This record gives sequence, C-alpha cells and structure tokens, in this order.
Amino acid sequence: MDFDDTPDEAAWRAHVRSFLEHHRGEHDAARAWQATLYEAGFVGVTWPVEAGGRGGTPMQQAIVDQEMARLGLPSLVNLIGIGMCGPTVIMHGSDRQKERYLQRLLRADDLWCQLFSEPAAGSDLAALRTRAVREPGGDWRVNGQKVWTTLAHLADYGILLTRTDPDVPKHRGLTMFVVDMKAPGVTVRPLRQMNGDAHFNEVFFDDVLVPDAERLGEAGDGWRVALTTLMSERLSLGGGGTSIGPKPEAVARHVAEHLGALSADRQALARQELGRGYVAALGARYTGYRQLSKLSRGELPGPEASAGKLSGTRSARDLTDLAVRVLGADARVAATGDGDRTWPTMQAVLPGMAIAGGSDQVLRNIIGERVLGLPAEPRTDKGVSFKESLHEL
Amino acid sequence: MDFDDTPDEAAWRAHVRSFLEHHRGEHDAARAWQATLYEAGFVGVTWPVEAGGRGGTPMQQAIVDQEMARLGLPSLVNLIGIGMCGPTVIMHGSDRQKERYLQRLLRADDLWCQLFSEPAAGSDLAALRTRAVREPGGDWRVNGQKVWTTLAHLADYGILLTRTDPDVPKHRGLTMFVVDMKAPGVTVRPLRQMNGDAHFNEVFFDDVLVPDAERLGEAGDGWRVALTTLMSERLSLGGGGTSIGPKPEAVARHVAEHLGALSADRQALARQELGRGYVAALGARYTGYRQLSKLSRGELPGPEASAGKLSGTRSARDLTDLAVRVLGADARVAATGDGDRTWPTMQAVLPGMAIAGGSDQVLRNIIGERVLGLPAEPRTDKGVSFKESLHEL
Amino acid sequence: MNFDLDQEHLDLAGGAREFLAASASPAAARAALEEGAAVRPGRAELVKSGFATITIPESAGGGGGSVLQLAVVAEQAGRVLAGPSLVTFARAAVLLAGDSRLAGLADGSLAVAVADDDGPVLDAIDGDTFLARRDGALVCGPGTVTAREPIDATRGLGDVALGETVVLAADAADRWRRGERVGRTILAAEGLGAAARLLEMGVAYAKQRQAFGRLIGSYQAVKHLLVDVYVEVEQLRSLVWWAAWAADRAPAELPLAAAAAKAAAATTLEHAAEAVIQVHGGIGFTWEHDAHLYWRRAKVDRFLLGDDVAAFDEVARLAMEATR
Amino acid sequence: MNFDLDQEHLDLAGGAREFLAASASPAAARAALEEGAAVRPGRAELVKSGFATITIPESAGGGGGSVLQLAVVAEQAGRVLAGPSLVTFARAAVLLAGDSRLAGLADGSLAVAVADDDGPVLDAIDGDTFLARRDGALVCGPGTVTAREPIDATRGLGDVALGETVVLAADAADRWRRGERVGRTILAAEGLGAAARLLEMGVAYAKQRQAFGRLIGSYQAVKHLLVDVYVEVEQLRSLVWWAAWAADRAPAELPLAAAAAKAAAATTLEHAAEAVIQVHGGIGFTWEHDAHLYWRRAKVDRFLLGDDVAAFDEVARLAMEATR
Repeated sequence: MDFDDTPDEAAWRAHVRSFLEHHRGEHDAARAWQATLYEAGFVGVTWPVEAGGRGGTPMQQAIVDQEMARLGLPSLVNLIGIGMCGPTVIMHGSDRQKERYLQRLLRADDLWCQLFSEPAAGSDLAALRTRAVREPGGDWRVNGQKVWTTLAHLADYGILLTRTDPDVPKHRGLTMFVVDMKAPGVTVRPLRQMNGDAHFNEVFFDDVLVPDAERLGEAGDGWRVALTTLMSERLSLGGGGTSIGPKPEAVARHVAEHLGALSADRQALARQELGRGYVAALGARYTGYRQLSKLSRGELPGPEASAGKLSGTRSARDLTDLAVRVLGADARVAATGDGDRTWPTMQAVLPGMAIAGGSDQVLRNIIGERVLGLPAEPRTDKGVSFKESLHEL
Repeated sequence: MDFDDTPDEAAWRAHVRSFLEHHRGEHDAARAWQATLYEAGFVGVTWPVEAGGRGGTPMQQAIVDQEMARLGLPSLVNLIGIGMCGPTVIMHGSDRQKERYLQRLLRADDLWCQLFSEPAAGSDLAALRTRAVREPGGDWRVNGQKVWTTLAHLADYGILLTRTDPDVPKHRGLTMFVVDMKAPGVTVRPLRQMNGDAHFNEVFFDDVLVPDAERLGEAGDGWRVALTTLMSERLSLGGGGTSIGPKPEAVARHVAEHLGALSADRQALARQELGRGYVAALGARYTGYRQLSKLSRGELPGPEASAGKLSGTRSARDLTDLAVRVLGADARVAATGDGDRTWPTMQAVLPGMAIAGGSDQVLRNIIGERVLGLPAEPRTDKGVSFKESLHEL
Repeated sequence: MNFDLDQEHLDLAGGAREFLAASASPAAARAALEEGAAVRPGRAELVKSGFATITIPESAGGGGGSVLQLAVVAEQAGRVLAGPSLVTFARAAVLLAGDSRLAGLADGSLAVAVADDDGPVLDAIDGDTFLARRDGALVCGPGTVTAREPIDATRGLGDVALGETVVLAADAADRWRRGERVGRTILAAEGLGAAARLLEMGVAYAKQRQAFGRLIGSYQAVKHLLVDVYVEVEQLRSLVWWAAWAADRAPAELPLAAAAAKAAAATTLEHAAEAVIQVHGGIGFTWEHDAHLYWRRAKVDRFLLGDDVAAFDEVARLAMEATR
Repeated sequence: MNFDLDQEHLDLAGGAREFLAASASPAAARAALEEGAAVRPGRAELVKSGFATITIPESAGGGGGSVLQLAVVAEQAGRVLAGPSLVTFARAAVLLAGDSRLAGLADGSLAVAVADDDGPVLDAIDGDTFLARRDGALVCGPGTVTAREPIDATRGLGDVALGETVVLAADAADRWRRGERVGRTILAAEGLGAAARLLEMGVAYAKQRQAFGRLIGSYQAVKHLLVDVYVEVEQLRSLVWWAAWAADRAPAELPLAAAAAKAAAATTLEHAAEAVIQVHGGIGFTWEHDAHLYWRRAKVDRFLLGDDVAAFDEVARLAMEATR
C-alpha cells in the first residue's frame, strides 16, 4: 500500500502542474481552454489513442483533476461529453461516427449532452416514452420529451435513448442515437431548479429526423448501450475520491472563521457537527481512492462505487447545514451582510443531489442486490410489454 | 379541550389514591395484591360488568395506572391476561368459558399467557406451524412449538393459536383455543434475552389434548379471533401516554445529578441530547393522551396507535444512551462504582423493544397502508395454501 | 381530560381554511420570491378577517379569544404559506396589553413588528411600529427597515434601525418572555400546518406516480419515509395543542410546552420538506413545484424566535429543574 | 498511489484468520461473560503466535513489522471477539520502545496493560505490569486490580491501583500521544472486523429467513438497513487503512487519521450491531445468538481511548487548524 506517486505519476504530475500554472489565465474562454488542454494531452486521458485520447491510466486522469482543483480551475465545459457520451460512442459507434465526433468532442469543437430521462421515466429509466419510428427510407422520426438535460441549450450533439418497439418488454424495445441538437424540430427550454438557477433543460422532439447512420448499436439494443453510459456516469459522481457538494476543507475553513463569534456552548456543538461531517467526507474520499487504485489495475468500476454518492450526499448536506448555521442571524436570509451567498446557495442545491444521477433509494437497491447479493423484490413488470404496462395501473 | 379531571374523574382519582396509599404495603404478594385491587374495583376497569369488570371508561383505567405509577407500584402480575387474553375470551368465548375463567383471571387466581409467536412465524404471525388435529371424539391433539411467551412458566392457562387446516391459505386455516398449561405434554423452557434475564419462554406441545369445548371461536376462524387479541395489545404498548422504556423525568433527574461532573462542553452536548429525547417523549405522551380521549368517547383504537410505539422506542433508546454516557468512565462496565445497574440494564433491554409487539418495519407498513392509505406491496403469498407456501422458496 | 379540539375549534379551522385558501397560496409565495409581489393575504386582509386579532381583548377591538383558537387558525395559515405571520400579531398583542396602541393593532392602523436583538426581523418589511427591548424595558417606535434578500419571501425579514422610541414598560422581562412563548406556540402551529400540507402532497404523489410497474407508495423506502413524517407531524400536533392550552390555562406549563413545540416544529418541518422533495424525485426540486416553497419556510422558521438548538437546550434545563 | 492491501497483507490476514478462528469465538466471549471463563486466545497464545508482537522491533524479539500489518491482524481478531486486545500490545510497544521491558512484552514474561487516567483499564484483569502517566512522566509498575462487572467480558476491564512505580521517561507527552493514536488505529481495526462480521451475519440471515412469502432481504426496509451498514463498514475500512499507513509512513497525518478512524469505528460498530439485531428479529436478542456479544463490544469500545464525542471534537479541531 502506498499513497505516493509512482515515479511515472510524479513526472506526469510535475508536467501537468507546470503546464497549468503557465496557462491558467486562459480558462475564461471555456471551449478554447479545453482545446488548449487537449493539445497538452490532458483531456480524455484514459481514452484509447485511436479515439483521440492518450491511452493513459485513471490515476493520470485523477492527477490532472487534482491539479486543476488545486488551482481552483473550473471543470471542463464538455465534461458530460467526455465522461458519458464519448465512451458510449467509442464502445458502440461506427467507424464513421468515431471519426466524425470523438476528436471534436475532446477539443470542445462540439459540445454534447445526454438525453435519457423523461417526465414519466425517472428512477425507472427504461419506462421512457420518446418514440423513434422507422421511415420507409430507413431513417427515424423522433417524437417525445426529455428532461433534466444539462447543457442542452449549448450542445451540438446528444446521445438520445428512444423507444422503437412498444410491443416487447420495456428493456428490449429501446434504441440509442446520436442526435444533431440543431436539427429542425428540436426545442430546448430551460428548467429552473428550486434555487432559481436553470442548470437543466427540457428538450422537445417534434418530428425530428435522425439518419439511420446515427444509430448507436443495434435497434432494440439501446438498454445495453445505455448501461455503458451509466457505468461511465457512476465514476463521475462521488467516485475516485472527489467530493459531492462542498469540499470538507472549505467547510472547516468557514467554520473556523466564524467560530469565535459563537458562545462556548455553540462552539462545542459546532465542532461535533464538523467532526461528524468531516469523518464521513474523509471516509468517502479514501474509499474513492481505493476504487481509483482498482481502476488503475484495470478492474471495472463495480456497483460499489455508488456507495460514495450515497454517503457523500449525506455528509454534504450535514456539512452545509453547519456552514449555514454558523452564519448566526444571517442564516435566515439568502445573503450575508457582506453579500455572500455561498452557503445558502449550496443549501438549496443539495436536495437535488439525493435524486439526480440515481436516487438514494435506487442506489440502495443496486448495492443491496449487486454487492450484498440480497434477493430482488418481486417484479410485476417483468415480461410485460411496454404498451401493456401503461395500462396496468 | 381540557386536561383536567371531570368531577367524576376527580372523585375516582381521590378514591383510587386513598385506597392505594392505604394498601401499598401489600404489593409484594403479587397474586394477593391483584385480588385486593380487584375487590376494590381497580382491575379490569373497562371490562363489562357481566364479565366481572367495572364497566368503566379508559380514562378511569388510566387514572388507576397513573396513581399506581405515582407510588412506584409494580404492574399487575396478570397483565397479559387482563390486557389480551381476557378481552379475547369476552369477545369469542362460550358462556361456560366466560363463567369459568374471567373472574378468576381478574383476581389472579389463575395466571394467563398468550401463545402466538413461533420460531418460523415472527412478524409473519399467520405463517405459524403448530398443528391441532381433530381426534375422532371431536377433541384436538396439539403438536408444535411456541416462543417469546411471557409468564408461561407460571401460567395456569394460555390462549393458543394453531393451524388446523394446512390446505387453505394461511390466514384461513387457523383455530384458537384456551389451553391448560398444566396439561400433560406441555413443556416450558426459559429463554434468555441478550441481557441475561429470562422474561420469555419457549413452550413445547407434545401430543397435548385440548377439549373441543376450549375452542375460542369457530374452527378456521382463528385469525379473526387473534386480531381481537392484537388490537388489545396495541393499546398496551406506547398507547395512552405511557412511556416505553425509561420515563423521561427519570432520565432528566439522572442527568441533572451527573451534569456537574462534566466539562462545560459536555454539559452543552448532554443538554442537546436530553432536550431532543425529551421533546420526542413528550410528543409521544401527549399523542397518547389524544388517543385516550378518543377511546373515552367510545372510538376504537386505530392503527395510528402504533405510532406511539415507533417513536417511543426511538426516544427511549436515545434517552437511555444519554443516561449511560453521563456515567463517564463507568459507562464501560455493567455497574457503577456504587453498584447501580439501572442504565446499563435498560440499555440492553431496548434492542428488543424495536422488535417485540410488532417490529418497527411492520408497524411502518401498517401505518403507511392503513392510516396514510398508501398501496400495499404486491403479495406473493396471497391465495396460496399454507402447505404450498412452505415449498415456495 | 379531553385532549382534542372541540367542535367550536373545528368550525373555526374550517372558516380559517376557507378564507386563507382563497387569499394565500404557494403560488403567491413564489410570486413574492420571484417578483417581490406583496405577501398574501397581507396585513389589512388578515386584520379585516378578524383572524389576526383573535387574542386581542374585545375591549381593545379584538376577538377576545384564546391562544388555542389562534393556533388553530395558524395551522391553516401555515398550510398555504400565508403572511404576515400570526406570530407577529400574537406577540404584539401580549406586549401591547393595556396600552392604547393595542387598538391600533386591532383596527389595522398600526403595522407592528417585534424586533428581537439579533439580526433580520420577522414581518419588518411593511412594518411602521416596532416593539423592542432596551435595557430590560419594552420600547416602541418607528424604524428604518432594510430588506434582506429572502430565502422565504413570505417572512418579510429586514434589518431594523429603530428611530425615536418611547418606553411602554420599564421592567418588561416577564411580559417579553410570555410574548416569546406565545410566539413560539403560534410559530409551531404554522409549522404544523406547513408540515401537514407537505405530507399530504407526498402521500398524494406516492399514490399516483409509478416506477418499475408499481405505484411508488407501495415501496417500503417511500412508504416508511412518509410514515416517519406522519409520526412526527402527529406528535407536533399534540405539542402545539398542549402549548396553546397551557398559554391559556396553565401558565406554569407554558415554558416547557412552548420550547418543546418550537423545537419539534423546526425539526419536523425540515424533515417533512426534505422527505417530500425526495419522494417527488426530479419534479420535486423544480422551481415550478410547490415543495421548495415549504422547504424555504422550513429553512427560515427553524431560526426564528431562537433556533432549534436553543429550544432543545431550554427544554433540557426546564426538565432538569423540574426534578429538583 | 496504490491504496489497497498488498498480497503480503492478504496472506497475513489469511494466517491470522486461521489462527484466531481456531482459538477465539463469540462462544468463548459468551463463556467469559457467563462463567468468567478465560478470554481467548489469551496473552500467552497471542504472543506465541507472533501476531501480538508484530510491531515490536526484531532486536527486542518482536516481528519488526508495521502498524498496517498489525491492523490487518486486528481486523481478524475483531471478527471473532478475540482478547486481550491488540490495542494493548500496540500501545505498550510504543511506550516501551528502547526499554529493556520491551523484550518481556515480546516473550510473554510481562503481562502489560496501559492505564489511562480515567476509570476501568483495558486488559487489566490479567495484567501484572502497568504503564501510566504521572505528572507528564511515563511510569511503570505493578498494580492491584479490581475487576468490574463486565458488559463485554473480553475487554478485561478493571480498576487499577498502581503500586510502586519507576519512571521510564520524564517527558513522555509525545510518546504517550503516539501510543494513543496507534492504539486508536488498532481499536478501529478490531471494530472494523467486528462490524464486517455482523454485516455478514445480517446478510446471511436476510437471504435465508422468509416472511409473508418472501425472503426478508428482498424487503427494502431490511435491504436498505443492511446497505447503510455496508457503506459505513467500507468507509471505516478506508479510514483504518489510511490511519495505519499514516502511523507507519506519514506521522503528520496520523492525528487526524487516527481520530477519524476511532470515531468512525465507534459509530459504525454500534449501528451495525443494532441493525443486525433488528434484521434478526426475536432470535437476534436472545442470549444464545451471537449478535449481542458484538453489540456488547460496540457498547464498550465506543468509550475506550476517549469516546466518539472526543474523537469527533479532535477531528474538528485538527481540520480547522489545517486551514490556518
């Protein structure tokens, strides 16, 4: 066991650090910044070389992420493309699709989004209703609505999961496509969250034509294709030792700054809360490091990676609550006397974290069944065609 | 709304109090003490007059309980008989059974126990396996094992739930009997709990003959008869404002005594814990008073009464944990330097409270479905005969 | 003992629900947040309805009613996130007892708010007359209000700089404390209404939304979450009724009852809001859904009239004192 | 970075499991509680096996191994509730470093226990040589032991009245603190083993017991209870490995890592024991079932080497210091 960089890792870190420090001023132009990093070999580190990547290790990618965070640099603009859409194209795309999309995605020449969730298909993703119907010419006509689509308003392309056969059980009638977000019939509407921001969108498909050449995988095989995407997503949420919500160090700094204004009793209570949240956050972080070590040995991310999101969401909530509380009387309003909105804003974002990317309840089912081997619940929808299931209740 | 005794209640209370104060020295002889109280009209207050009771109100019974608790007197020895077995005989027994059993039960001439649970039938009580087979003469031969039977080692009689027809669905093949605990073939073995005490027993039935005249209700109607018993039990666990586990006042007194030995920080933490547990306990108590008020207006105890057990178990656990913690270094051992075992003992009893008399999980199902009206889970055992269900998994 | 609402209370609750549901709503709370729209039903309507002035003696033009009656109304106000808070009226009625200004509170000519010593003041935004403590005395006067960016716009929180004040009572410690305790009781009643409404929303959604071929309310993970909220709400209801009854009939029990109700309201409403957002999934954390408006109420109310931590501490102190 | 056990550690764990499973068990813990039977495997066997003396230098007759190695063994010891605790050996090895008595610890001729300033002492019952602090100095000597009625008999808790002592080091503050932190790490490793074993018991039962026509592990109420334990256990495992690694390789990280591991072990083992008793239903709170023996361990261990509250407080202080 060791936490030190290997000689190779240390050299890579020194290189990354020096490059970033030299170029850090350039990150404001988000697409150009990603292109700069791509040219430096820092984007898609783990992607295969033939896909435009570096063929590197998850540890090398983690080092890039750590060094970016150290300088307080923002995430890459095309993160969903890199983390989810790209890997799906790599695994299931045609040579033409790979050729056409992958390098441009890494350079942020094109931005990507992921079009899976629907109003009536949240946790039960496979219940989605967006229809793709085959035209006489072999292409597809898409109608329906997606929701919770990050970046849809800026994206050039999206990966789109549709129902192509409602007469078979719900997991078997799905097909995945690459869709041109500028195509006629695509409408994007921002969706405001409870904190007032609009990080997500609703996307409406109204007779949108998608060429059959943009199919990803076989018709009817969309669920298996989607699992590639979701497995990639799992790693980016609470995996690899990254924090969900605030960094615990940031909360500790904030509490330390405000502690002096509290009574001795309140200080003792605040330290208990900080200690509890901090231990949970450290536990999640070091468990992430164990996962990263496994990945670096070539093991696939298993369902146990979801544990990080489960506990990270909870400790983020508790730490943020403490951070709000130490504001004292200002905790009742949305900005402190100095106009600082950090903690009230964080507070209003967290309820969504226990839902987005797999709700706490669904993640517990997955871990219970796939990690602990506990029996599944009796399913009432097994073997029923999707169409029938709509009339069941 | 008012919390005061009505004039009638006040008179009753004065009478109860004066009697108890006069006779308090006599409670050591448990059966004789119950007989004394019975003659005074304080036992079976709510039972009908023709059953040997007083035909009184739940509030009158509550006043007796309150006054007993005020003097620190122990519960009646035959409490299970009075609370569960007797009401079942009143509702479903023959005239001969009522005549023979009820008054002797109230006087504690006979002690009673309740024989429902089995090793393989805990939460799923209707899955019980103890068999009663009809003899040519019409009487019944019983074989099987019961468990968690309070007082079985002292009891003269028990109400016994058996399976008489394994070929129908499990709820339909049950029959209830009164069984003579001294009959040949009945063996009682004490069952030690985790704290080392043996409040419960295992009871084995080995070719025990039960006369058909001791049947309670129709053959095959045992489940409906058992529901009478269970509804009576509900009231006695956390209902009516009684505390589960320690009285919150006792914890407050104990904490107050030990607070001075703690650091200022620890005092602040202890007050938080006490406050939280105390509020939960008060919430449960006053909710119990609301139930009691309903009962006194003649309403039946509904499933919402179980909420008291659910929250009472939790607050009892939290308050007891605090009581243990304030012992300081003595919290590591089973008796303080002065030989006081109160809180470590209470600590070791509480895990059972979340299981006995309906586990937390089962109570939540009941409240969710019967109070909130949420849909039940799909049942896989509906309509299957008991015999088939044994081979299902 | 008869610990339940009487028919008179049930009728009052029905009337209050009718008035408040017609004049306030989560939509109005959203508009207040979004566009700075006025809080509904607003002071004038609340006074006109008679509900806000229940605890003011008839001699001063009020309803001459009980704290329990006001608590029954406050539950209905909490259900629809009405403002300004009945807490403000209840406290002012206690503090102005015997003062000529009480008639102004009762007829709506004065817009009173009560300024605690710490930070943003409840219902300060449209207030013109502020009650405060100065060196143990109860003082009254105009003030300059600086609005604060709201989490829950219905609470009208603003910083108050008092202008010239007059002393209403030199030693007002007891009266101030009773005002706080009656205020905590009414605050808890508003929290009860909000939490009960959230629970209804969660239960209704769980009976209608399906996932994996079943209604989500049939899953234990969802069902038990809602049951835990139900248990908390019912216990809060008991504590609110107890505290209100104590305010009217058993002053010695009021300190403990009011602190317990305040603390339980803070935690119950917060748990209810978080659970019900979770039950709704994605739709639950959208701006257009009502859940976050109740969540906002929870996040603010827990810090009013002392926070939950202070209330639990007080409960513990009182409980220990009572054993001596 | 490679944050995982190496093959060497896995082999060591396998050997330790084999030895400990043959020489200790919950049944032995029950016998110790019931009849005062000796704690298993006992000092002599533990020393003979070499596992207890891993962290003593070879020059003093020990294994010359790492704290991480001892932590790997301690997890196995925790699984079967072995005694005396490896915590006692680990702390003594730190405190006796450089002293001739270290060889006595290594060869089993001295039965050492470490007496903290407060209350009953871990593994005092069969100790003959006690290490303690006196006015900042590290002292050593015999003592009179008064056994205390046990909650968990495998912890050998007794009050110690020290006899005549000798001073081993006049200013022993740093050494004492390192002993505590290494001790907390090993205590957390034993807690990890106990919690992991509890989880196995709970999962196995949930896969085998049925109710209402289904295996109980298929109910979300049971499944999610066990998943929450799983998540806690895996995070505790990470913290234990980190703390042990820090004890060997990164002393600056040890204070935070050891406090975090200690605190997490206290809460995780307690949650695991309560959840697994609950999953077992009635059978889980019988004397004959093993669950309560682990529950007893949880109830005692949380108060050793400072309680969880103290450890959380220390984590907070260290975290805040690090931001300055």
